[in-house]
Amino acid sequence: MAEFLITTVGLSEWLAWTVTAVIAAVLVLNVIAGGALVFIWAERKIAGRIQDRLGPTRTGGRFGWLQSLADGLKLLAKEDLMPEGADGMLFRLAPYVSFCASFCAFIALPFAFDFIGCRLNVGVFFVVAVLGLEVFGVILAGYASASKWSLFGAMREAAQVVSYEVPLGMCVVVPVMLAGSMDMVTIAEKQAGWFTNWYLFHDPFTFVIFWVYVTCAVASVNRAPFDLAEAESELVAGFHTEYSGLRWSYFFMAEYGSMFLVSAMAAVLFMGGWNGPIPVASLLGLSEGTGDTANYFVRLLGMFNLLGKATLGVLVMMWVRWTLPRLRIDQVMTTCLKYCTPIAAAMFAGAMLWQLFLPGGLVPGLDRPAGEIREGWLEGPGGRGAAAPAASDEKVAQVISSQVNP
Amino acid sequence: MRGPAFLEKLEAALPGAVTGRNLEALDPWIEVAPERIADVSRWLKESSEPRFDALECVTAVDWCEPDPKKAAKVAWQPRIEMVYHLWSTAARVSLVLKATLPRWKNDTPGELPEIPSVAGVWRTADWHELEVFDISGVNFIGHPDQRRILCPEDWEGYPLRKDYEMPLDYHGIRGR
Amino acid sequence: MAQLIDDDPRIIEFDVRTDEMLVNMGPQHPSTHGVLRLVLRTDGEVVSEVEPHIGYLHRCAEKIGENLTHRQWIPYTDRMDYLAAMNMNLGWALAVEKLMKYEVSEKARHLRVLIAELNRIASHLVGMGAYGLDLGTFSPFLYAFREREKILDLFEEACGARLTYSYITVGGLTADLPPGWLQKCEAFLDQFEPIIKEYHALLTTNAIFVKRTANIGVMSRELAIEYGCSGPVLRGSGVDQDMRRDGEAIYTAMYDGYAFEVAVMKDGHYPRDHEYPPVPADAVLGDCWHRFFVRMLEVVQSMDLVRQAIDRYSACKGTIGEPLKLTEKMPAGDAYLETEAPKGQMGFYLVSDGSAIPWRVRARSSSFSNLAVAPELCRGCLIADVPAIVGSLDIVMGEIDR
Amino acid sequence: MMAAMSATGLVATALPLAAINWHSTFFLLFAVLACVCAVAVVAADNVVRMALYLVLSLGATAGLFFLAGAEFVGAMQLMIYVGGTLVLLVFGVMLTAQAPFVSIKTAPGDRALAGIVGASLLAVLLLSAFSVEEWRKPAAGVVGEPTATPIGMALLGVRVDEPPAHAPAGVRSGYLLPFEIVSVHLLVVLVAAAYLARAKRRKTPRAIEVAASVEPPASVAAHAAIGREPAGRSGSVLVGGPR
Amino acid sequence: MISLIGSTPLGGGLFAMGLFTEPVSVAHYLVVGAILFTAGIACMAVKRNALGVLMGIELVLNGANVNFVAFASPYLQAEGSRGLGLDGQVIALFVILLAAAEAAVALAITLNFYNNHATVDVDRADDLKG
Repeated sequence: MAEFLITTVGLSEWLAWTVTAVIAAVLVLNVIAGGALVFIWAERKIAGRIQDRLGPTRTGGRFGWLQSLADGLKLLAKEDLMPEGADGMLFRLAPYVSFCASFCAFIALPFAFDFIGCRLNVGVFFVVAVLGLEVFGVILAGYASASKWSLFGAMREAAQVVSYEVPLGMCVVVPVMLAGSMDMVTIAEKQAGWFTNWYLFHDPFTFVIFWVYVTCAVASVNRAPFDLAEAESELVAGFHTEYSGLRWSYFFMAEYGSMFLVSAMAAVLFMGGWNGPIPVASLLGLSEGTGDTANYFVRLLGMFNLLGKATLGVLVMMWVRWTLPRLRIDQVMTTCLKYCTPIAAAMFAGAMLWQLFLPGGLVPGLDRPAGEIREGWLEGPGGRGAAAPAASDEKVAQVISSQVNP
Repeated sequence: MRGPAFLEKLEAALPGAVTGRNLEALDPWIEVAPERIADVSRWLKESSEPRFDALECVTAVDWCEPDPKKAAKVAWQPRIEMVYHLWSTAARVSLVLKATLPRWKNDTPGELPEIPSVAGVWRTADWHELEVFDISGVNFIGHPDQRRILCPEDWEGYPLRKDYEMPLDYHGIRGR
Repeated sequence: MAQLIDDDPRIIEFDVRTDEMLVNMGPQHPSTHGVLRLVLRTDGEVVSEVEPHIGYLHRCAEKIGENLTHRQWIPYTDRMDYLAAMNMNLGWALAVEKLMKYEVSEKARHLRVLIAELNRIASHLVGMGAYGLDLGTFSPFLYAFREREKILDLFEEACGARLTYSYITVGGLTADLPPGWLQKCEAFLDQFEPIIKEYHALLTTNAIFVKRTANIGVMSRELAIEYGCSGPVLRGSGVDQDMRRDGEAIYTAMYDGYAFEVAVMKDGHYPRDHEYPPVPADAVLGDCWHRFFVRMLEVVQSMDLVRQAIDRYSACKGTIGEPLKLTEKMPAGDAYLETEAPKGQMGFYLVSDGSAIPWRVRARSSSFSNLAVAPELCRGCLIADVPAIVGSLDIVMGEIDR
Repeated sequence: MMAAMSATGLVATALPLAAINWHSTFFLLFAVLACVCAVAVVAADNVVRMALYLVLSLGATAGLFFLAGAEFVGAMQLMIYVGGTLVLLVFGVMLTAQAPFVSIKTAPGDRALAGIVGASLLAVLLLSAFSVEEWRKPAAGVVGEPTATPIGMALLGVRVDEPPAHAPAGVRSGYLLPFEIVSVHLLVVLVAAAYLARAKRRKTPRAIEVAASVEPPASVAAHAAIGREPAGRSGSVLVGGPR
Repeated sequence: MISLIGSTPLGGGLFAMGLFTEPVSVAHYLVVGAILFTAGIACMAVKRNALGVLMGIELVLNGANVNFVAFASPYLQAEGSRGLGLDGQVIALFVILLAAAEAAVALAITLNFYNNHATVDVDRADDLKG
């Protein structure tokens, strides 16, 4: 984008980079903070509609647009309580630990081809790793609250998240294997074109593992029916029983942030990221070489595409939450260890074999070879990670052939 | 086996346990000597025909007139009457047992009258007897864990006694 | 004894040295249905002992009853099981009528059946919805309340109140139905009938719901009788007992000519079970699922009874008659009567010395006995099972503490 | 985050923005965080706080790895070290989290002794850190290629990276053998940890007590076989003749 | 933010030293590694809590890792030097894996010790003393 600003708009270089950075920062911040507000409002409206009522209607004119803002103001005004026996420092720190973990993972999340905070060539790995850190905030909150209910919540969360990281990791590895890269941009670009190119429809194994991923993702962000850590009918409010006001809202933002994040991950890994079900851009003739403005437009389009998919994921999570009862902790663990993990492992092996023996897919014409559409984009403009994957793929092949046939 | 024959069986099995009867009342009842109540209950539950496997209700009725003027006119003696409502799920018939206790043990106000607990016979009697102890003031001998159940642990007096007076003050809360 | 310890699945073995911990569930807790306090002794997630503490809602109703005339006490019965106040009114009114050997008019009798069964539906809807809430699903609760509101609307039109009705009273009812009420009631039943399928889809047959309730808190029929359980809790354990059929003459006479089958599993089948979802494979008679299912069946059963009552009521000519005077004297003596309230057998015991004011009033509440069994059921379960078990007993604290 | 930082830089017009080396700035940030938290681990007495400081220190170190271009190692550090190891540790802490064990105080004498030893060790290490001329030269800032693929290939025994300048010619072995050794090692450790942590099963006294109390009274069993027959209108057993 | 840092005496000093403006060198990383290592050693020496000792070990390994990564990073090398190349990173990787394994075993031992002695105070682990 910086190049676009420099060459087309004609800004000086440092200003162009700064503007790019600001836009990226605003994007990331908006998704997690503004997004949380929107999602909270949406959750209330959706819950309301699902439950045959209206949800918020008055605040901010029609539809209760400003309900979450009003709630936020109320939370700001609320007294910050801390239990007497609490470990003050840890109690205060815990919400921020949770929030930061959820927030940091957004750095590596691509919104469109180069709309990304920091393109890492281990992007997927990074996001999964950082998301796993959220559990620390919860454990600390549970421990520091000096409340038995909170401690129960923290222990459940620890057990649950640590266990679900295993199948989640396996699910994530499948698209990584298919794309041959852990770079999320590369993974998404390899699925460009029609929706038949999505890894979701790559082969039966990926289709199954997508649903395993959905299950594990819902569990790892603690949403119903896996919201054991805050199970309100058992543990009062679980790990955040003792929290109020702004600190409590940080947990909330972290939850919605992670929800969005895992949904966006699902979109990037299995549903083509910013590449739509229909390649609108290439149908319009806006492909590589039609100029920077066109490129920029295509990327904006892609960003909305990804946001749309991720939002859809979040909405599905809400739908599930307002429909299903909660599992019991032993059932949650059983689901993970007895169902998700073996299924994920089997599907992983299956996808691997499929890739080995049927690399072209069952119907060769339907499944266009990856990267054919916008080959040039993989090399992309600037940035030290950007040029690498394609280049190193080539080199790897070269080295292997040289070593295998000396 | 129903009717007077049932009563005869009971008297034959536990001679001397039945001290009175009223078969013409709305709910016909038999009166049992208080100290035999547990034995009678056990027999009714385990050996009688039909068996009374369910205890529905335990009640204590305080017969006492605190107003001395009215007390002179009443025909009955001051006493505590224990009432047990039994039920047979198989035969679907009921039985009412009554037992008469003095209002205070040895007529010393403050000392609770005593009756054997039937919690060992029907487990539901556990809570019902606790309630009677709590609000009517009857001591159940052999009850596994006798404590206040409805009133606070440190409540004084037995509210369903007719001569009960609400305390003036409970932990700084005005009573009357 | 040693054999018992080794074989009992409720004995938990620990790998790590752990300490037991006492946790207070309630009196302020989202799933204790009012102000119930459960003291849990837990080891991690495993509950080894539960001790209910009651009395937070004690309002001395029995003492108050010794100072009011029989009809004046009717509003206090409203506040016992406030979710089924009509049935409470009915229980007391019938107990007094039994003592006075009074018989209400035919029309009043059918109206009583109509109202009481309608309130049974309302009560079971709350029990069902709140049970979903206990298991962490919110929507069925609101679906249940939506329908209950319609019943409350009907009640409001009939007697002016939405919760504490005091409608059924000694000697009849306070007022006859307003014109057009029956049509509204029938319209409600017609639109309510298909909704029950929705409840079955959301709860009864939901895989997670079944996982959470089947084989949890299993109560044998012997245990249920031993603890004096009643109502759906007793029938959920397979005991075929319903006071509407098995009770005393004065109560069962009310249902004379009504056709209904007691909702209990006989020989592995519920009555008309082809119309309902099948019993899940892992459900055991006497577990939470069966208690819940019996309630669902009774909703349908009550709808049937309401329909029958509407027919009979509208066939009756004349008025429902006047209730007794407030100061009508009762004969000396005592009377005990149990009626089948939605939560179980509600017994009223009444001792009279010949005046209009009872000498002693005793309310034997079903929830009181039903809750007493909770410690037995919760032994060795997980924390999450405690709300599931207590919720399946469907208790109302107003009735327990009185 | 990086982007956000540069955004704040926009308003900082007082300094020549161009002069700032962002890489060094972030290095400083993470380095200070890592060191301060490491020292805090030593200083803290409460074991939960120690765990928290350790998390922060390890996390900041992961940041340093990212800055050094070792993205894969950094992500690995986050995932395994911070995520895995410390959750394990927190489990340990929680299992033993009773008042007497959470903070076992260190004697002040020990602390002073450790301080002296530590300071001298630090002095030696720092001295050696600055001893080699080549290490002190500012980095040339050559952007290396991403290392995830080469590492992956190397673990499979195929080296695709350039050999180091001073490496003997012809030595281009991969890490297949160490990789296998580590895998087997991890497996052994997994089994061993499971075995060690699995103490002899014991029943709590409470459980035995509970077991004793759940024995049903004899009377209950006796009633298992009550026959059922439909009865008519019920009433008192004392009314009516024998049936 | 930078201006704020620059205006404080410390920040100004750091600025003067070129910490904000000069590229970092391997030595910078070595200093961090040294501090982590020392802190770890001190932690192992000082703590009586077995879990504290475990944390010390983690710190020591981590300090070593920083050095490996620094020597391996092409980015940090001065003009003309190539450092360890991939070797450093791979060794760091192995260290991380082994540290995880070691933590699991050590934790298991600690738990076992706790089960038998009801304490995690390592000073009380003297069963082998003659």
